[in-house]
Amino acid sequence: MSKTHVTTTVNGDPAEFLVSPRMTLLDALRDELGLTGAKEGCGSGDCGACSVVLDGRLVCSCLVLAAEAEGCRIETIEGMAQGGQLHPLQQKFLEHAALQCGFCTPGLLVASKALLDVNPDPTETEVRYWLAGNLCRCTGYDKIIRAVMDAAAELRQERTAA
Amino acid sequence: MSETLEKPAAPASGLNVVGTRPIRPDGADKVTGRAAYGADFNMPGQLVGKILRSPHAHARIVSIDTSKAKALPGVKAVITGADFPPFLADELIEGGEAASSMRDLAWNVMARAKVLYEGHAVAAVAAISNDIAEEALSRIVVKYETLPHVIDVEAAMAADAPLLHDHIFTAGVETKPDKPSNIAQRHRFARGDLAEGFAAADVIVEGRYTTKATHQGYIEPHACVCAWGEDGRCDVWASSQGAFMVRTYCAKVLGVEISDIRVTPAEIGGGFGGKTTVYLEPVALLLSRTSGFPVKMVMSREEVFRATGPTSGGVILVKLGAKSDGTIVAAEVELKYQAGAFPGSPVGPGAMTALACYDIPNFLITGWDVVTNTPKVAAYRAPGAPISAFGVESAVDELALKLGLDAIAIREKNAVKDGVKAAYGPTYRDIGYLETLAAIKDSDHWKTALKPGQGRGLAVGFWFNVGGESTAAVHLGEDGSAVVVTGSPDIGGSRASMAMMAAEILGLPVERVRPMVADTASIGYSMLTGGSRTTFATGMAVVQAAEKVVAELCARAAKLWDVPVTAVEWRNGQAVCLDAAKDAKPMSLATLAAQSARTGGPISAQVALNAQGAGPGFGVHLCDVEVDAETGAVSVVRYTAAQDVGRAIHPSYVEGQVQGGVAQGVGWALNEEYIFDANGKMENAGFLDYRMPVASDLPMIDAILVEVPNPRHPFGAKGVGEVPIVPPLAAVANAVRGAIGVRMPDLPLSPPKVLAAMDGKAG
Amino acid sequence: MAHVVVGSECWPFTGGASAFEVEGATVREVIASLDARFPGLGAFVDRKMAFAIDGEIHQDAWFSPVGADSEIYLIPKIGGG
Amino acid sequence: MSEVAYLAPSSPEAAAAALARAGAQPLSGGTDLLVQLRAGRSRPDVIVDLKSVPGAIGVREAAGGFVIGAATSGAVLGEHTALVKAWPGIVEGANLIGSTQVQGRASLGGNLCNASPAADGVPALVAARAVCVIVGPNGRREAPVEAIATGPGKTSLAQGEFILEFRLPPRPARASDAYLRLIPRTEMDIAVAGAGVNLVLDAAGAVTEANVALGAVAPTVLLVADAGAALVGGKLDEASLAKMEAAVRAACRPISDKRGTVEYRTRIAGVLARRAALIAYQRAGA
Repeated sequence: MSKTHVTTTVNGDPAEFLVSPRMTLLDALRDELGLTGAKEGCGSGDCGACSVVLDGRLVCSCLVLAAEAEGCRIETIEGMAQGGQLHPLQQKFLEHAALQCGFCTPGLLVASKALLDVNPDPTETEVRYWLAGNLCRCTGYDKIIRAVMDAAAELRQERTAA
Repeated sequence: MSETLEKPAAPASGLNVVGTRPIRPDGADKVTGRAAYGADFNMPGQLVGKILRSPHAHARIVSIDTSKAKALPGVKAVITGADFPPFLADELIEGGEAASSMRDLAWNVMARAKVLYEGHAVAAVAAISNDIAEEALSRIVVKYETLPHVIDVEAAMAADAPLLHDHIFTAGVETKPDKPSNIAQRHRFARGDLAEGFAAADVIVEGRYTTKATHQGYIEPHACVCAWGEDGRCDVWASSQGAFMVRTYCAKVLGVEISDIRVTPAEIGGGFGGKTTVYLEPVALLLSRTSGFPVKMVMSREEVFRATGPTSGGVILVKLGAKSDGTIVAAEVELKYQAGAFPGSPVGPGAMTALACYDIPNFLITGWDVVTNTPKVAAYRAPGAPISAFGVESAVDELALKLGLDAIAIREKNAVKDGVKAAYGPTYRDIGYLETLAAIKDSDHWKTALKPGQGRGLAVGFWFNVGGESTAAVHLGEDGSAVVVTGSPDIGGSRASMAMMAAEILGLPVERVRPMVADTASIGYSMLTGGSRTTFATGMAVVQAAEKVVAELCARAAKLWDVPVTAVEWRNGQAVCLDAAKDAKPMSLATLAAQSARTGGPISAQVALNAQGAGPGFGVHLCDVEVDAETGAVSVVRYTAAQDVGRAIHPSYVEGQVQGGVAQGVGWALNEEYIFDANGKMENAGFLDYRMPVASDLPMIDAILVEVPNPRHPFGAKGVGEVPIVPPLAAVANAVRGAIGVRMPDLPLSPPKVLAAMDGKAG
Repeated sequence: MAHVVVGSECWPFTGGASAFEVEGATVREVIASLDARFPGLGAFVDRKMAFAIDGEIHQDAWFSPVGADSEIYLIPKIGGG
Repeated sequence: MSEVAYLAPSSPEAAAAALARAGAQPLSGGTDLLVQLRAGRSRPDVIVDLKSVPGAIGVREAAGGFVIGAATSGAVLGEHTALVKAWPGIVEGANLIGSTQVQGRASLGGNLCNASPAADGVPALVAARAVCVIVGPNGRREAPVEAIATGPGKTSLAQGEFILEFRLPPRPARASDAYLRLIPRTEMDIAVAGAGVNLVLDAAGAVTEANVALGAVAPTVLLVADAGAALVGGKLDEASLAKMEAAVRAACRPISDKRGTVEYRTRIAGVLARRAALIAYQRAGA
């Protein structure tokens, strides 16, 4: 099968790979680049476990062709912690016990970060609707929502402090 | 060995670790994407395995032609049921959900003469790529002779129903039937005189309630990588609730030695009971043996819905008789549960739990286990209990309305307590049901009035909780840190509780204890993680192993001080010399560990046990809903769940279990259901139309932890994971009854049904 | 003598009888007594049933002690999610 | 196995030429196409990504009206303040397609050409009387939005044709629109029924122009003239609303399926149209 050469930036570093035209970005990340933090829960864009940020937009990587990523900036869960330091969202997820099995967690973290990047002071309702595309079957969402609100508050403080 | 710890529960005071909320030891891996789940592992040279599934709900397999698939370049193996060892006689094996039928398991993994549900596996291929594997599947020619199918449980019980199996004769009836039937078994639990009881009743309510089949809905699809060595030694990497269960089942299905299979547990992305059996592993192993390469298999979400889980759809008939003061004097409950393609619905536990919260002198509970042309049901959180509780708790709500009693009063009046004989037999000990009712009565939620247009519902639930076989090892490092090894996959944070219990006994900070879940060759046998047994039973093994380590530490200190071991005591991580004559400074665990080589060698201990005496759990749930009068859309606006948890080892994860169970129950009540077309094909095999609750569907869920310690656990723990899914179905339905003034007996309470019910009332 | 109560699962062996007195100081001995009284019941109980001895459930536990006048309910083994 | 090719043409002509090839399938946001590819419901030989075609992405104002690139994602539409102010109904329709993640990709052009009767993005576009600019091998043509879908999964586009952009009419001072749909959950579902209402008012607040379009109650999105007419001249008094609701229900020709029954869809369409009309009226500054 004819393969396409794709050049991207993943978590700030250049990344190239060969893909077949039908291959999704999710499969390219997992199988070609070995970045297995993004998960496949459904393959139809209904669970959000494969969430990544593509050129600044939150997307389901299972609904993007790898070939479409040519020249794009891709951010995945693997790039969230910086220099051995967990991102405040990751830290709050741990403190609030906002995960049980943890399978949906990378997608929820990527989606939550995308929310706080555009809306640093979301209401509970705004958080719930923004995250409606990220299914979690373990937690009932309660602790996840609290963790995101708490992380948002901490990030606001950091900003004002800075 | 089998033992029951009779020591009293440790007092809440004097505990340094248990009851606190440390960060879970596996947390960093899970928030950074490093944690490796079933599909995140690869072996060099692995092939892609795929399964061909039946398009028919019920059909005879006339022939399977795999030649065109085998001829396709890149295809390394093609197998069918004929390639598996045959099962002439049935055989029961332990290891999973109590005893399972070997033959049924094997036939579910790969169909033999007949396909029994849409999605039933009929053949499998292994190829060098996903595309080639899919192409190969499309080249397998299966000739079917379709047969009439049956999905509705009552239709399947009818005398003229299409028969799934000709070897099933209804068990549990006085005389063995002479004709085969879809009714695999009848369960009965009875006490007193039913006729007398109803005769003495001032008020009688009767109802017929139904629930639909629902799926566990774990977000991680089943996945495994299997390698069959030329020497017959096999390696399995799989996501499951029990690596030893996978080992036993694979060995039996494939007819090999248990010790030839090593199963390494991957991180598991949710199970809820649905990963207490095998689907892919034996197939992947056989493909590996046939091809000579490792084989990786990952289910699609559609396959997960069509071929795994779900739990039963059921019919619940309830008749209750009570005195005018609310005392229930008679109860008759009949349960009809879909088992799916093979016997084994959870109607047994459904029947045993149905009246477990009530002290009723006269009752008869009958349960029917019925095979249907749907996927073989798998355990789902408190298997069977939510279904019977939906009927009984709706009926109790009706009774309360008739008698003008409030939802708590009628339950208090009939509540079971210590010394009362449970409807399923045993006499209760150390239960916290009344305390849990009191906690709700005392809650801000119960005391807050409803807004106009809202309805409030209350329901209660019960689960036995179980113990069982577990092995745990505790090893000290020479620097005084510790490793805790168990064979119990961590599906909800149990590594945290294991580390905490060990740290409590050893007197170490929890950060210095690293908990691991070992593969089947590296730790002794442990039953699967399920039935809310792990913190109780495996926790008991961890505690006893830690106590052995402490005993050894004291012995080493005694040697060093040259005193009898009886003169040494362990206090807060230090050996203390009781012999005043010796002016001996206490020795820390670290000091003793550092000297272990010179004092007798490494310090470590392993305990294998079969824990008995798990404490039963009770939950009381309170739910407020709003109903859109023009569309019938129901929204849950407030929810509070109280539960007796014995003692919460890590309160945050106990709350999480409660909140997660509530969310699953609310989904079951409002939107989740298997929808089949006229041909018995599932119409909504995906997360789009199988509607699990999303974040915006739910309010915060208040969890109230009631702690009535279980004296048979060193820290008083009771299982917590099952109970929370039992009350929500009825709690939501009772709330909708309150909001619209009409009883809705058929789940799910989807908008069209609710609107129709409101019309019925208006008209 | 321990007081044993069985449910419908065991009726095919007991011919419908559901309560009787049996000898035995351990679960294993009780199983033996049951089998002696109703041939086949022992193996069935051992495989399928749990022992609720004076209110405490014992599964696959041959050596759990049984008191002189313990009350034993045989209930289906319990699994869970 | 069939060889598949992926093309990302950079001019309308090149795109039309690529789409003219046998087995060519246009790709916009891809949120429907990738699901169909995976399920094997679509087996194209050539996937033609339209997002590189100039004009396919973005929102601009021309001749007093807005022009929306057909491949523009819902997220981009939602961030366009002027568009949201003038056409809140069109934007809320587009923003109801799937999750936040799907919003990052899904487009009105894809939503329309996927030709689902339940497409959330379409009713408000129809009620807006939006016009599609279609590019094909024989050049450009224009067509009203409601002329594109001819039935579930079917469109009137010829081989090689694709929608480049949508043109919206100029917006008078007191005018607005709204779109509502009903789903069993609060998010992530396909509409059981949907209604888009677009109103223009005079200085006194009386309706001078009204368009009502319905989703998921017929093989294609319906523009219900009688329903619109029922609202013209009045100020959404109960009588005109009741008349509009009746006209809506009379126009419904739904099916019963796993997502809803004929009776339920018909009834809900009326409820939604009434609610949407009231919202649009409010927004128009009545």
